[in-house]
Amino acid sequence: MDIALARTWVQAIAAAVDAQKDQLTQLDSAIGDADHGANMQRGFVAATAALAEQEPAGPGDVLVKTGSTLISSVGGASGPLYGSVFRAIGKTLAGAGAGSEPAADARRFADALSAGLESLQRLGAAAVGDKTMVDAYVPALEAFQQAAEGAGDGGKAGDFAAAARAAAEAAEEGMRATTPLQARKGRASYLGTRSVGHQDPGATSTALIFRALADVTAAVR
Amino acid sequence: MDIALARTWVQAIAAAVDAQKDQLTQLDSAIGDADHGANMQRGFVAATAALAEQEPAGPGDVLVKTGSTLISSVGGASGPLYGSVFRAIGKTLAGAGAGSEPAADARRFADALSAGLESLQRLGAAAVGDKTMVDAYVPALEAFQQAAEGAGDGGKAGDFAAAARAAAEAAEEGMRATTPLQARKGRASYLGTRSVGHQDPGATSTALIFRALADVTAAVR
Amino acid sequence: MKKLINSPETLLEDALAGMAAAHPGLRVNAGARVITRSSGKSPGKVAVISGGGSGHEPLHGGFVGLGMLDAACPGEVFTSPVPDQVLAAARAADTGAGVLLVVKNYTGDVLNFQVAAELAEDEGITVETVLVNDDVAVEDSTHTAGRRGTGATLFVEKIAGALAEQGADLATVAKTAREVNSASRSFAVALTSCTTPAAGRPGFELPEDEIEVGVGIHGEPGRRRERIRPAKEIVADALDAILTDQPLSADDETIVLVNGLGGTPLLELYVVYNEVATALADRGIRIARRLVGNYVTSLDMAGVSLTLCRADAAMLALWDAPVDTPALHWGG
Amino acid sequence: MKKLINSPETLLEDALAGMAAAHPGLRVNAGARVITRSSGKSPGKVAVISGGGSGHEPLHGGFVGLGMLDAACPGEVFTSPVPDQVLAAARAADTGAGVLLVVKNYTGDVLNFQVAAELAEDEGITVETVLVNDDVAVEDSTHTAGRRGTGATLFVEKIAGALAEQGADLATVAKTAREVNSASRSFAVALTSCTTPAAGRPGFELPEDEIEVGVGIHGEPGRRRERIRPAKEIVADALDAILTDQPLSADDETIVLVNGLGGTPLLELYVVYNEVATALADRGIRIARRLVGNYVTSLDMAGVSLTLCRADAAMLALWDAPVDTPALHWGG
Ligand SMILES: Nc1ncnc2c1ncn2[C@@H]1O[C@H](COP(=O)(O)OP(=O)(O)O)[C@@H](O)[C@H]1O
Ligand SMILES: Nc1ncnc2c1ncn2[C@@H]1O[C@H](COP(=O)(O)OP(=O)(O)O)[C@@H](O)[C@H]1O
Ligand SMILES: [Mg+2]
Ligand SMILES: [Mg+2]
Ligand SMILES: [Mg+2]
Ligand SMILES: [Mg+2]
Repeated sequence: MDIALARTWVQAIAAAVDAQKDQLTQLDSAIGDADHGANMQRGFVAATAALAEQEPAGPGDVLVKTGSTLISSVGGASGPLYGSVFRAIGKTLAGAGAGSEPAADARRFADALSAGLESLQRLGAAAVGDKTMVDAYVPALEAFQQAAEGAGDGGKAGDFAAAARAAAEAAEEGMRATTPLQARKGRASYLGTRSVGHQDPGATSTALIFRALADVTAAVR
Repeated sequence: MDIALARTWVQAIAAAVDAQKDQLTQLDSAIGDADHGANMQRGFVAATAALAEQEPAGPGDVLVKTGSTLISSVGGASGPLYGSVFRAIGKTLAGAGAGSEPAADARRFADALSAGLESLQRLGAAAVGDKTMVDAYVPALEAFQQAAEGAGDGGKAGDFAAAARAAAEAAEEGMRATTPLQARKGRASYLGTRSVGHQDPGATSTALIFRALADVTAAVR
Repeated sequence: MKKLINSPETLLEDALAGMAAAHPGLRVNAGARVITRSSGKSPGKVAVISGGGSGHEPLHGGFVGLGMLDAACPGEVFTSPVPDQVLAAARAADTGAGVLLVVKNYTGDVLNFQVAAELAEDEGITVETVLVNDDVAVEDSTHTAGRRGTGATLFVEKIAGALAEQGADLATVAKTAREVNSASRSFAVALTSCTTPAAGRPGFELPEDEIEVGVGIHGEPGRRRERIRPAKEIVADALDAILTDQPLSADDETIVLVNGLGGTPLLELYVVYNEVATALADRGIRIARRLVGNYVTSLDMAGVSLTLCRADAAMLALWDAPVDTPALHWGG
Repeated sequence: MKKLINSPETLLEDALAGMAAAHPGLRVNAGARVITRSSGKSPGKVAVISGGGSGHEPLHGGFVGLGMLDAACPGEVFTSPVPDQVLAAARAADTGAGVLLVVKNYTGDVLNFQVAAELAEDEGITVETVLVNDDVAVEDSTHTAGRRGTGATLFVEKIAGALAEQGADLATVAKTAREVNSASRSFAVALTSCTTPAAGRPGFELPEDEIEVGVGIHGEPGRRRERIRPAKEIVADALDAILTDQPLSADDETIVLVNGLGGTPLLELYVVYNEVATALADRGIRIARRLVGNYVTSLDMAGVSLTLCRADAAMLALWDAPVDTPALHWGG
């Protein structure tokens, strides 16, 4: 991942959020407080604006800046959570693709995603099965790691686009798998058993973030 | 009209109001404040209760008591208006049917109804065409007077039941005729032209009062 | 219909019991349906009394207390009190200095208070009546019932109440009350109707994108129906209606009430107030004092009324005078 | 969706401008979205700060003023403020004596205030945080997000605010704030959902004869759906839920909040308070103080929340201490 790809990724997320804002809000309306679409929209509009202003040194910079902007513009649960995820990803990529350093390959990006999850769980303390963004993130990360190691599908090791595609599919599966779950974290947990039968908005936006990664890396190839 | 008839009349009004309470309220809901049914109900429940308590000296007493009770239990526009109508009717009948005095005949009752109108208009200042109870009352009074004089239908002068029947029919016609009118008095006047097309609740309860009179006098005959 | 009540029949009784329990400063005579100050009468003080149908809370009971009303007599929902109630309130509040009846201009209120005033006079209580008729949405004509009384009632009660508290005599209090009414104009819009417990359903149904313009405070439809527009435009039209009826000049100082009709969030009332403040500033009209909140409501109706009072220095001083009631409290 | 707004995007900005114009006692920093007292800082005083999503007005901005909050930071509707905002509030209010952050227990609020607290500490501002979690409708377990913060927030802000005003140090103010939270329990029912401007339609649809039981203040559905029943029965169940969680004895004195969720007429809140007062009297529990009104709302939601705080003499004295804010005003 180089600067251009990092930028394009954030822009692609922004576009996807813009297109699916209402769906995210309606999902949040069923088991939350009906602001997830607006929150994501506000955050990624701010993030793209912030990126347009500065000249980042590398993809790490782009993503750290994105994370910081999310933290300072979103509010809600998703703001600090996604904010720290992007900051952790960006920090792990620090140096890569900057100056004469080579861009981050799939393995390095897998480590970055892994640092993102650590940060997400450190803050939110959610595990798989709690019906949160973690339910989409964890399978996406695993699929990405596997593909990056060349273990999946017999594909060639380190194919970034293939890894991103596998991650997007896994994230979407994880997202759909939240529907039958009873929430144990976030607002949906207040509904008790009534949270069952609804897809989690945060898992949905996580899937959208991984799908955007797959899209932009596919376009690069 | 004697004591028994006066009592039966009030009870018949109470029964009719009870049956048509919701209709009166819905009419008032369209062009007023949705309380006419409740107001009439409260007033006539109180009036029958008050009559059950005292031993009135004659029909005049019964109707004065009814009027006073309406005033002190209804509130709203209809309370003082109907209250003073019944008080005026009762006062005009004073003495009639009490002790050895003969019961009021149709002519005397026509005078009483006329006093009722005077009182209604003195307080409310509404004329025919203003879309109020006056629109039902005036034709009813005229029909009653005409019948009492024997001028109507070639019927025999002084037939109380026939006069009451004619009055009820005229009241109902007057009531229906309020529909196309634009209100100039009462709450409906606030709607301007939008009051057109709705039947006036007060004209409706006035028609009901005259219909009750026709019913109880018909039963007596 | 869904309401937090036990039954439509017991609503008023239950609510009065709740008011009594909630406000130690109020004394509620449940039988007579009269609310007075629990501090009792102040010898020689003119009594300011108001009442009307219930469903407009905190009006009127919430305005009983030092510096405002001496007594309130709440009728059934949207039904004026009966004369006996008003008379009981006059008896409970009169100190011998006379009573001012603050009456909103509705046929029912006018008639019932008029009967009560005659009964009170018969008992030797001196009575003055001020009719509040501030709503410019209603055409004022000698052939009609005239304008409705709405938000200006609060201004009349506050300012007349303060004057009475200072020891003014009945004629003076009544005169000022009438001046406040004459100086005040209101206009309201509704986003929904309201549901009276007796009717059990809304007075009118509005499509998802329409509002009623020029409504009163009894759930009746307004003068016309319009599409919903930005708050700025709704406010501009309401102010036009008010200022056309009573032009104000740049030297005038005003008291402004942005009043929620019961079902509108405070957040939206602040948006409305912001537009009012901006629009008046543009016209060079000064807002000397203001209130933003739910004061003269119409049960659960969503909507807002604007009231402007052109206030002279004396009125402003009386507005600022201490008030200590459940719904208004400042100074002192 | 019909709302008296200009656009969902400008709602907060417009409302803050309206608050600033409406309340001379408040200073509103529109850029930073921070509300402080216009009287400025009191040297050496611990600052009490709160914030959270908007849509709960008068909470929190309406509680800024003498004897209560020093600053409030309102987020977007139902969205916690961002850390920058909280930090700006801390900077604006800190006198060097430290700040108490009053945070309602929602993941978003907790995380954003936590980040802000770290940033503030980095700047040398001493920070204590009290998490309000009073809603017994939510099961409290170590595996979940825990109980929601609702009506008790008002109690914490009032009592901690009074203590800070008297000059207590940060540790003492924080300790008392936590005690008030521990002593408080809430339960709410909704008759309708609410509509956020961003969503444009109600969070849930209720049939004409059903209510949501155990709701929060963000338009989310409750724990279960029931048929509407008389107020007496609804109150009995809510009190059962509260008193099962925190049994009270006959010696206990309580502060009671009967809080409208935004779309419920005051008349109904009095009916509810009457049932609460009667039911507690039957159990021998004394109501020492009470508030009835719309204080912690959920936009236009119709419904009510009950909050009981078991209050000792010290808490009652702090409750009675003077307060001068847009939404609460008494004493001094
Ligand atoms: N503790 C947590 N850990 C991980 N994700 C969480 C946690 N709490 C909430 N979330 C996610 O946040 C999403 C809601 O985000 P959003 O609606 O923007 O914030 P809020 O709940 O504050 O309104 C949920 O759908 C869920 O996926
Ligand atoms: N000035 C008036 N003269 C005669 N009848 C009137 C007048 N004003 C109102 N009414 C009658 O009263 C009826 C309404 O009565 P009601 O609903 O009980 O009182 P309110 O209007 O005070 O709620 C109207 O339908 C109308 O017929
Ligand atoms: Mg949300
Ligand atoms: Mg009526
Ligand atoms: Mg009425
Ligand atoms: Mg939120």
